[in-house]
Amino acid sequence: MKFTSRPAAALICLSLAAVTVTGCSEEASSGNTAADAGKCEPSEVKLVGQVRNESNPYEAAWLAGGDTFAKSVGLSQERLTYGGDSTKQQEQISQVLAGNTKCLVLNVLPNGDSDTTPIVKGADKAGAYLVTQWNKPADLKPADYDKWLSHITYNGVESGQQIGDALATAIGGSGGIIALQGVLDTAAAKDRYAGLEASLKKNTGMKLLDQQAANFSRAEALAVTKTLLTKHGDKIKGIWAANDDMALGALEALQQAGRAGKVAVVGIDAVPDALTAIKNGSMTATVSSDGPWQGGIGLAIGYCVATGELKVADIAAENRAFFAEQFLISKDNVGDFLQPKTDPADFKCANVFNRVAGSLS
Amino acid sequence: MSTPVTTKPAAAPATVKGGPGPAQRLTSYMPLIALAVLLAALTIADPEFLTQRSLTAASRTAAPLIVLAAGATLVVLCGGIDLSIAALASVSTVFLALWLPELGALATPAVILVAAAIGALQGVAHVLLRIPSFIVTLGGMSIFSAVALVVSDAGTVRVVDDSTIAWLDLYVGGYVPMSLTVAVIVVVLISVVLKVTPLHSWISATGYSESAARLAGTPVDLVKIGAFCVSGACAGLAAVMLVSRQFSGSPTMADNLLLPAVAAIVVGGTAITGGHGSVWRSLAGALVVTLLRVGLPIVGVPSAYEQILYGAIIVAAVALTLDRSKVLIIK
Amino acid sequence: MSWRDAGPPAALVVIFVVFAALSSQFRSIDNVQNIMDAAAVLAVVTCGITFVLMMGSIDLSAAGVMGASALTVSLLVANNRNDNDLGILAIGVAVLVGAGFGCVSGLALVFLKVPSFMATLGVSAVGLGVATLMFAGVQPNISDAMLKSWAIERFLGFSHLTWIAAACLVVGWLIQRYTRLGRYAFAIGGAEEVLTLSGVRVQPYKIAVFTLAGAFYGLGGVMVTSQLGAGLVQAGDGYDFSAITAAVVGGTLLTGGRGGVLHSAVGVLLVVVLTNGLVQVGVSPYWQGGVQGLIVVAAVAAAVIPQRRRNQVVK
Amino acid sequence: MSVHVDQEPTTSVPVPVPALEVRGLVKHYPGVKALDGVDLVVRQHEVLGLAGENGAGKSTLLKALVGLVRPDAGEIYVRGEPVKLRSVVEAANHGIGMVFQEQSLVPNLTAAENIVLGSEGIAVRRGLYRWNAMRRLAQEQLDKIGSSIDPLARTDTLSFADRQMVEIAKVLRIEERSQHPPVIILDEPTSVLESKEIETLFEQIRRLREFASVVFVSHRLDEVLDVCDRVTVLRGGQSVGEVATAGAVPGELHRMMIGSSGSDDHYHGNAAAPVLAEQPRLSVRGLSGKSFRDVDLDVAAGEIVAIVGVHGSGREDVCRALFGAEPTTAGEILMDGKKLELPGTRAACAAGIGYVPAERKTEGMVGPMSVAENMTLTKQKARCSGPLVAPKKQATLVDSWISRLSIRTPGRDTAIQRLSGGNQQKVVLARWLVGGDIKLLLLDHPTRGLDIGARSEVYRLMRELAGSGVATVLLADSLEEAIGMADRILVMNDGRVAAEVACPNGGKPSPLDLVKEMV
Repeated sequence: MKFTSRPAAALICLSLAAVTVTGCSEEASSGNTAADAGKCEPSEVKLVGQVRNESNPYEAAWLAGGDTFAKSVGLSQERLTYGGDSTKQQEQISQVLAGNTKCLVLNVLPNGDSDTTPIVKGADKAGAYLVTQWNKPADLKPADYDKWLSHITYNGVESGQQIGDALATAIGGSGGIIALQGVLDTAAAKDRYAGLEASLKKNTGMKLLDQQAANFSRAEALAVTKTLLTKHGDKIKGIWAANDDMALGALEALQQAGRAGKVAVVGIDAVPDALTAIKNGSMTATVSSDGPWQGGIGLAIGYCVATGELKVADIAAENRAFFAEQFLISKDNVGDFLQPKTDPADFKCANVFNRVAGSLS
Repeated sequence: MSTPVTTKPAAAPATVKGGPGPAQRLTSYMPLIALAVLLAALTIADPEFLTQRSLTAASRTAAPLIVLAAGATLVVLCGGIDLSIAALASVSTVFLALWLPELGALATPAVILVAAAIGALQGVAHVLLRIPSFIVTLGGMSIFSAVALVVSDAGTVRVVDDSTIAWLDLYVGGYVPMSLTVAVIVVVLISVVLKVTPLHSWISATGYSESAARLAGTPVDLVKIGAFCVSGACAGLAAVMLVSRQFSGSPTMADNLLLPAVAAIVVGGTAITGGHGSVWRSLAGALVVTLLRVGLPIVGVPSAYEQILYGAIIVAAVALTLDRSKVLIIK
Repeated sequence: MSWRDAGPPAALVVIFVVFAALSSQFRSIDNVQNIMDAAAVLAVVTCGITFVLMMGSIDLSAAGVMGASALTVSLLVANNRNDNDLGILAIGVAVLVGAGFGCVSGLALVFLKVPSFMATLGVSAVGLGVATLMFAGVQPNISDAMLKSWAIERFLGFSHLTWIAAACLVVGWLIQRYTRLGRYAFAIGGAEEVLTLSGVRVQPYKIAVFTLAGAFYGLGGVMVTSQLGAGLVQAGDGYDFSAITAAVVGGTLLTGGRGGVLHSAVGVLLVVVLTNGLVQVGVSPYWQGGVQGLIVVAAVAAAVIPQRRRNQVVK
Repeated sequence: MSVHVDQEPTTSVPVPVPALEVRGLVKHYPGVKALDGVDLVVRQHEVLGLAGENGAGKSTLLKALVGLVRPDAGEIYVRGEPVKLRSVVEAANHGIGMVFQEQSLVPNLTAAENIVLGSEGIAVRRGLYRWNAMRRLAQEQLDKIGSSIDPLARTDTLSFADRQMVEIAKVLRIEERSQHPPVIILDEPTSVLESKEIETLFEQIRRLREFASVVFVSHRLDEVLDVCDRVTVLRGGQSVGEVATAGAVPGELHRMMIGSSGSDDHYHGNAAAPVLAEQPRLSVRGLSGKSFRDVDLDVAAGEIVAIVGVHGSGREDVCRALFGAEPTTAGEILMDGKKLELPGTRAACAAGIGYVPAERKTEGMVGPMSVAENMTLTKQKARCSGPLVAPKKQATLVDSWISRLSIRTPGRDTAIQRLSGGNQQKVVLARWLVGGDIKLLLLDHPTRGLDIGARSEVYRLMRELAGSGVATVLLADSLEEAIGMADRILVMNDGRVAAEVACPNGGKPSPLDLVKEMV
C-alpha cells in the first residue's frame, strides 16, 4: 500500500531541492517590531501564565493568583502547563509567540535553568513582555534585553541556611541529618543546598549523613527517606528537605517507620499542608514563598509596562532581577501565614517592586 | 507444537481484480484526513490558530518528533518496536552539548554516528541473543538514561557557542523552518531509498512474515540491525534539533517524546505488528500528535481536559487509520 | 514447574545473598521490612498487569488509572477538601473507578480494534486528566484513620499494606488458577484461535481481564494514597513500565501464554531487592536505572538462550 | 462421474435415517472448485472411510461438516433434518465433532482443560474451576478411549500421539450436548502414530461405533479398509464411488481415487533422462541433526530424488538442513564436489539451492506483498541494476516468468494472497528460477493443497527443470506422487535412511514396496 504515489514523491523531492538550492535561508521575520512599549490599551493585553502542572498545590495556587490579578484588571489569564517536560514547555512558548504578540505578557516558571535561555530569546524576538521566576542561568541578565522585564526569585542560599539553622536548633545543636535535594538542574535546588552547606559550616555539631535527590516529589521523598532511615537508623535526628512537598513525604516515611515526632523536619515554600504540620508540631520550620503573589506579580509587571504605566527604562536596575522577601516560619509565627492572603494593593503599578529584598548578584 | 487450524481462507475475494477498493483507498488517506479534521477543529476553536506564523511554529515543533518517528517506523515495519529512541536522543543531546566546544561542526555528524552505532548495537543484541525488541530497547532505555545522567552529572549542559548548529534554527524562504525541511528530507530520503532498492521488499517481508522472508534467503538479521541503526541515527539527528532549539543538552530532554513518537507511528496507520505502513504515514502521524500536544493548550483547553482529549483523540485516530484487513489478531 | 521457572527465584536468592554479603545494613530486619513495604504497591500493580500480559496484550494505563483512583479515594474518605467520610466504601469506589478505566481499555481493544498498546496509552492520558480535574488545585490530604493506618500500623512486623499486597497475590493466584477468567486469559495467550474453534467467545474475557487489571491498579492507587497521606495525580508515575519489567523478569512472556501471578511476585521482589540493594551498597542513584535495565535484558536472554532455534521468529 | 451412489429418498426408508447426510455440496475458492456437488451418507453406528487424493476436496468437506466452511450450495441433513452449520459450536450441538489433522489444543493448558474447553459443564461452577470434577470428567473421557494420560499434565509436555488422544477425548464430549449418537470425524489421525498406537486407536474407533458414527480419513488405504465398514471416494470435489470394505482391495480404491486415466498420466512423460555426470551435483555424507542421523544422499544434475517416510521420519528436517534452515551436528554437504558451509539460508541461496516450503501460506510466500516482489525476493540482482531496483527490468522479468509458467494473475502488482494456491506455488517456484543460477531445488510437499490441474502443471514444471539440469529433492505428498515423479527414492525411518529404491521409467516400485520400509 503506497501512501504517496511516485509522481507526488518526486514532486516533493524536486521542490525541496529547489528550495534548498536557491539557498534563501534567512531569519524568520520577527514579530511586531512596531509594538512599542506602552502602546497597548488595557483591554488588548493578553496575559499568559505558565507553570509545570496544575496537579501541584504550589503551582496551582500560582495560577490562581494570576487569575486573581487578571480579574482585577478585567482580563483573563491563559493558563498553560507543561507537565515538567522541558520540550513541551518550549513547544508551548513558541506556539504562543507565534500568535499575536503585540500586547502579550508572559509570566513563566522555566522548568530548569537552561530552559530560560530559549524562552528569553524567543520572547525577545517576538516582542512579548516576559517575566521569569525561580530559574535562570547566572550569566543571562534581563538588563540586556528590552522585553524581558524582570526575573524574580527567592534567595535560596538564605532560605536553605535559615531552615538549616532552625534544624540545628531543633536537634539541639548536634546529631546526624539527611538532606533531600530537589531537581539537581535548577538554581533553586543548588542555592538551597549551598545554604545548607553554609549552615553545616556554622553548626559544627550537625553532621550530614547522606544526601539524595528526590526531585521535589513527595512520592520520591517517601521512598528515599524510608531507605535512608533503614540505612542510618537512629543516627538520623533531622531531615532537611529542599521543598515542603519532600518534607511532607519525609514526614509520612517517619510515621511509617514509627519515628514520627522523634526526627525534626524542615522544608521551604510554606505550602498549606506544611503550615498545618508546623502548627501541630510535626514539622519544625519552612520558609515562605508566596505562590499566589508570584502568579500575580509577574503578570502585573508585564501589564504595567505594556499599558505604559511603567517604563522599562524607569525600572531600577536592581529590580530587573531580584530576590523577593521571604520569612522563616516556625511554630511561633505560623499563625500569621495560615490564611494566605494576596493583597490587591501589591499589584498596583506603583507597588510591584515592594517586596524586593535584594538584587540578584 | 500444536498448530491452530486456520478458520478463514486467508482473505481471498472470489473475484480476482487488481487495485484496492474505494474503502481501502480511503483508509490509506486516513492520516491526512485526520490531520485536516484536527486542524479544522483547532481553527474553529481559535481562529488565530490558522495563521502562517502559528503553523510555522507548529511545524518547527514537529520536526524532532517527525525524525524520531520516521526512524522508529523502520523498526516497527520489521515487526519490532524501539522504546529506546527517546532516551537515546536524550543522551545524544548531552554528548552533543559536551562535544560542541571541542569538535565544533564535526560534533553533529559525530553524535549521529554514535547514536547510529548504539542503535545498531541494540539490533545486534536483539538478533543474536534472540531477545524480543521490546525488552532489548526497554533495557536500552534505562541504560542510556543512566549513561546520560552520569555523563552530564545529572545536570543540564549548556551550549555557549551554538553557531555550528544554529543553521537548524533558520527558516527556508522565511517561512519553512529549517528543522522541518531537514525532517522532511530525512523522510524523503528514507522512503526513496526504500523505494528504489530491494530494501523495501526485504523490510516488508521481514515484517509480514519473518519465517517466509528467512526461507526466501532475505538477510533478515541484517535488515533488522539496519533498521535499529537508522532508528538510532534518527534519534541522534533529533537530538541535534533539540539542542539547537534549547541551547543546551539535558539527560532527560527528549524522554517525554517516546510515547508521542510511538503514537505518531500508530496514528499514521503503520501496523504495530509489522509489514504494513510507511514513513510518510508517520510524518502525517507526527503532525497530528504535535497539533494535539501544542494545539490543544494554545486554543485554550484547560490542562485536565487537554489530557482527556489527547487520550480520546489518539484512540479514535488509531481506530480510524488502522487498516484491519492487514492485521488478523489484534493484541 | 519446569526448570525454566526456577531461574528467577534462583536469581532472587543469588542477588539477595550477594547484597547481604556486601552490606550488613541490607540484611537487617529493618531493611527486609523496608523491602517488603516498598514492594507492596508494585506487587499489586504487577498482579494486575500479569493477567493482561498472559493474554499477549500490553497495558500502559497503570499511571493514569492509579492517579484517578488516588484522587477518588482521597476525596471520598475523610479529608481536608470536603465533608465526605465514606471509609471503606470509598476504597471500593476507587477500585471500581480503576475497573471502569480498565473496562474502557478492553472495550477499545475489542470493539474499536485498537491495539492494546495504544488503547491503554490513551486511557492513561484520560485517567491523568480526570485526576487533574478532581485535584482542582488543592491537594486533598486524607485524615481517614483506617486508610492512614494501612501504611503505618504493623502486623507481625510488616505494614498492613504489605499484607494487603500479599492478599492480592493470593487472590490473583486463585483467579489465575481457579476461575474461568484466569484460565482463559492464559489460554488466549497460548492459542487464541483454538479457543474460538472450541466455541469460546474470547471478547468478553478480554474485556474482563482489562477490567480486572484496572481494579488492581485502582487498589494500587489507594495504597499509594495511604502511603503519602494525600491524593496525588502522580500517584502512579513510573509504575506502568516497572510493573512490566517486574512481570517480565519474573518469567512472564510478552507474547503471552507463560508466567503468572507467582512468577510476577518473584519478579517484583527481584526488582525491589535490586533497587534497595543498590542504594544500600552505595551505587550512585544515576546508575541504578541502568543496572536494572541490564539485568532485565540479561534475565530475558538467560531465559531465551537455551531454546534458541534457527529460523525462529523473534519480534 | 463414473460410479454414483444412488440416494434413496429419506422419507421412505425402512432402515434408520442416516446420522449425517450431505447432498450436492458446492464450495468455490478463487480459481478452485473445492467441492463440486459432493454427496455423502453416514449411517448410524458405522465407520465410514473417506478416501481421495490430495485436492479431492476431503478437507473442505470435513470443514463444511463442522461449520468452519460455509458451502455455496447444497444441503446437510442431520438425522433427516436439514441444518445450517455456522460454527463449530452449532455443529457440536448437532452432535458433530472433529479431530483436526493439525491439532487444535491450547498448548499451555492441561489436558483436562483442553478436554472440557468450551463446554466445561460441572467442571466450572459460576466461573470457578473445580479441578477435581474436571479431572474426573477428563479421566472419564480418557478412560472411554483407554488412554492412560495424566489429565493434569500440560498439553505441550505430551507426545504427539498422546495429544491426538486428548483431542479424541475432547471431541467425544459432544455426546453430552446432543441426546443422539454423535458423529465423530477423524482427519488423518494415524499420520504420526506408531503401529502399536494405531492399533489402539482402531480399537477405540471400533468401540466408538457402539455409540457413535465415525468418519475416518486417511491416506493409508490399507488402514481405511481395515477399520471402516464402508468407504466413499472423492475425486475432484465429487463423490465418485462407494465401496463396502468387506472383501475390497486397496487397488480397487486406488483406481477410483485417481480415476480411470490412472496415476501415470499425472506424473510421467519424463522426456529427459537424468544427466548422470561423473560426480553428483549434491552429495551428502553422514549428515546428522536433531531428528536425523547419518544421512547419505546423492542427487545428480537432472535427477529427481524423492524422500519418503512417515511424519517424524526426519525427512523434513533433512530437507531444511540442506537449505541451512536447520542446524546439523555432523556430516558434510558437497555441491559439485565442493564442500558447502550452510550457517544460514543466505549461504544456501548463494550456492544455488532453492527451497519450496510445505507451509506455503506462512513460510513460502509473503501474502500481502505483490507477485513481483515475491518472485524477486531472493534473487534481487535479477531486477536491479547496480544497487537500485530497475522497474522496467523487473517488469520484463516478472512478466516473462508469468507467461512462461502461465501464472494466472491480474497483474504483477497484485498481492500474492489474492491468487489461487496453484498460482501462488508457481510464483514461489519462479522465485528460484528468475536468477537463472538454480542448481538444486528442495521441494517440500510442493503440491499440497493444490487442485489436480495445478498439480499437473507443477509436475510438468518439475520435469522441465530436471530436463534443464536442475537436481531436485522431493518430499512428495503421497507415495504415488513420489513413485511417479522420482528417478530414485530414499525411504527414511526414524531419522535414518532405511532403504534406497531405484525408480526408473518402466520399472517403478509399488507403494507397498515402500511402505514396508517406512514403518
